[in-house]
Amino acid sequence: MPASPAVSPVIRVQLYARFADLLGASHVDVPASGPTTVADVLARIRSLPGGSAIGAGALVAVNLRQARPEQPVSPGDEVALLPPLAGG
Amino acid sequence: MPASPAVSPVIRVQLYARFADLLGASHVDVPASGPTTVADVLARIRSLPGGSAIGAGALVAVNLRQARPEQPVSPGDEVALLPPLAGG
Amino acid sequence: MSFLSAEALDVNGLLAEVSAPGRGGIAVFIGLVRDHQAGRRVERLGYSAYAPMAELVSAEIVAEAERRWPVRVGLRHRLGDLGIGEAAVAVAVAGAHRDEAFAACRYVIEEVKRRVPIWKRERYADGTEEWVDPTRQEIARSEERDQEVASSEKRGQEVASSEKREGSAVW
Amino acid sequence: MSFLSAEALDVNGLLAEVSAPGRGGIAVFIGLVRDHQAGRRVERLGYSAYAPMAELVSAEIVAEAERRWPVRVGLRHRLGDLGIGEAAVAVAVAGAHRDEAFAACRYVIEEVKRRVPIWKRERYADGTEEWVDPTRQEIARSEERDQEVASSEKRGQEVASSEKREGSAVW
Repeated sequence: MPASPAVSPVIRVQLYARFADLLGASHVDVPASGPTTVADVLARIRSLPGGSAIGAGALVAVNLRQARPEQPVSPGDEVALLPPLAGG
Repeated sequence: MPASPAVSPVIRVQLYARFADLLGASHVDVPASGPTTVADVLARIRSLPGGSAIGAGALVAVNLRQARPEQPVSPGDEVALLPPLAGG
Repeated sequence: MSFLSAEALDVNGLLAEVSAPGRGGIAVFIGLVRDHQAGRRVERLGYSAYAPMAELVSAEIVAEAERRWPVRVGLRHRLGDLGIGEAAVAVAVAGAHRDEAFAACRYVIEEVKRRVPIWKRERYADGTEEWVDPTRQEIARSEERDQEVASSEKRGQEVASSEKREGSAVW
Repeated sequence: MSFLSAEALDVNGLLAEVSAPGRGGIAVFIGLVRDHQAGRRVERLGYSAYAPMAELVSAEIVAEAERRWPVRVGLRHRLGDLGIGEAAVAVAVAGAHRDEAFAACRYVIEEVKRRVPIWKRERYADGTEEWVDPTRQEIARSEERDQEVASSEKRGQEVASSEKREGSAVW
């Protein structure tokens, strides 16, 4: 019985400001076949071309709130990678 | 030889706000035949009708600056008696 | 520009006066006629001043603030008969950074209240009038604070009544 | 009213929004585009935001301030391309007394800078552009402060040049 082509689950990560420039994209899709944390997502994006310049000040927001590295992330979440904030 | 009628030296004290109401005047003239201090002026005004209601919070300004009780006052000075300040 | 003003205070004009390309922050304080004072309902307020001294002292306060911090200060005080919600005093302080703008703004308003010869006469809802004596109101004011703290514990009601008052805001 | 604004910030509108008959003091902070940053000459500033998060977090900051103090808070942030002297952020806080208005105003602007996802891209006089990274500018900023302290010791010159800049103020 042939396996139906599986749709690999991904976490879509929106990129903002300087990080969008660095990766040349407004978002990237990170594979999430197993349990995935904010730290996993960040490590994966840092391994992409241009991603090595993402510094320690980077923030990850999950569902509009700043998330800690150990927080789990699922494909349905709204995830965003944010450079150091500079409002005001 | 008849004495010419002497013009008695006075210190004109401007009254402001509640103090003008209390004494029913915009200013009073305080006799100043000898050395006179801010405290003397204040005591004299307190002895006038209505003056007894002038409380401890009263300020005296001499030439546009708050003056201490022991400060001397002369007839040429601009003197004002000020109720507690309430600006703003 | 003179400190005392018989006309309504122009906050935008004050902002323009202190603005400059090198100044990135403006802290402003506006004191308005409030509808209550020491527990009584206020209808109007009449401001009067010992004008030459008020001009001198206010200029000194501005100079002190501009010496102490790298800021530019604009300051006005209204005179005459004011209704609820009208601006009685306005301070605008512009600086390169917000720390100094806030610090100088606070300094100026405190010194104005402490040193400038201005008085106010309140007219109450019951038709009576009285000169305001801040030295006599200290006790009443602390009692009023206690009431405010107590009422802010009834949070839902407070928000509802604050929304209602909003409708009759005067500016 | 939304926090983010593509239009010029309306300070008078913000004052009207927070005013009410029971509120006797309004503290305001306005952050403007400054002509220098970390020692470089700035010509324009482009603001962008992660909008849904910026709206959520700013609403939370306003709610926090209104819970902590008996005040009403109005808050706006500009987006897009701004010239020198244009207002980027405006906070207005009205309360019965000035203590709480100042305290809440300061709280709100600090939290906005710390928590709201907004970024700025500076264009410099030499034509280059750069994203502003406050975490990298801490050192430059403290050096700039040292310069400002040094220059404020040359008081006469400083006043003269500040008068000159006044002429080109934008508001």
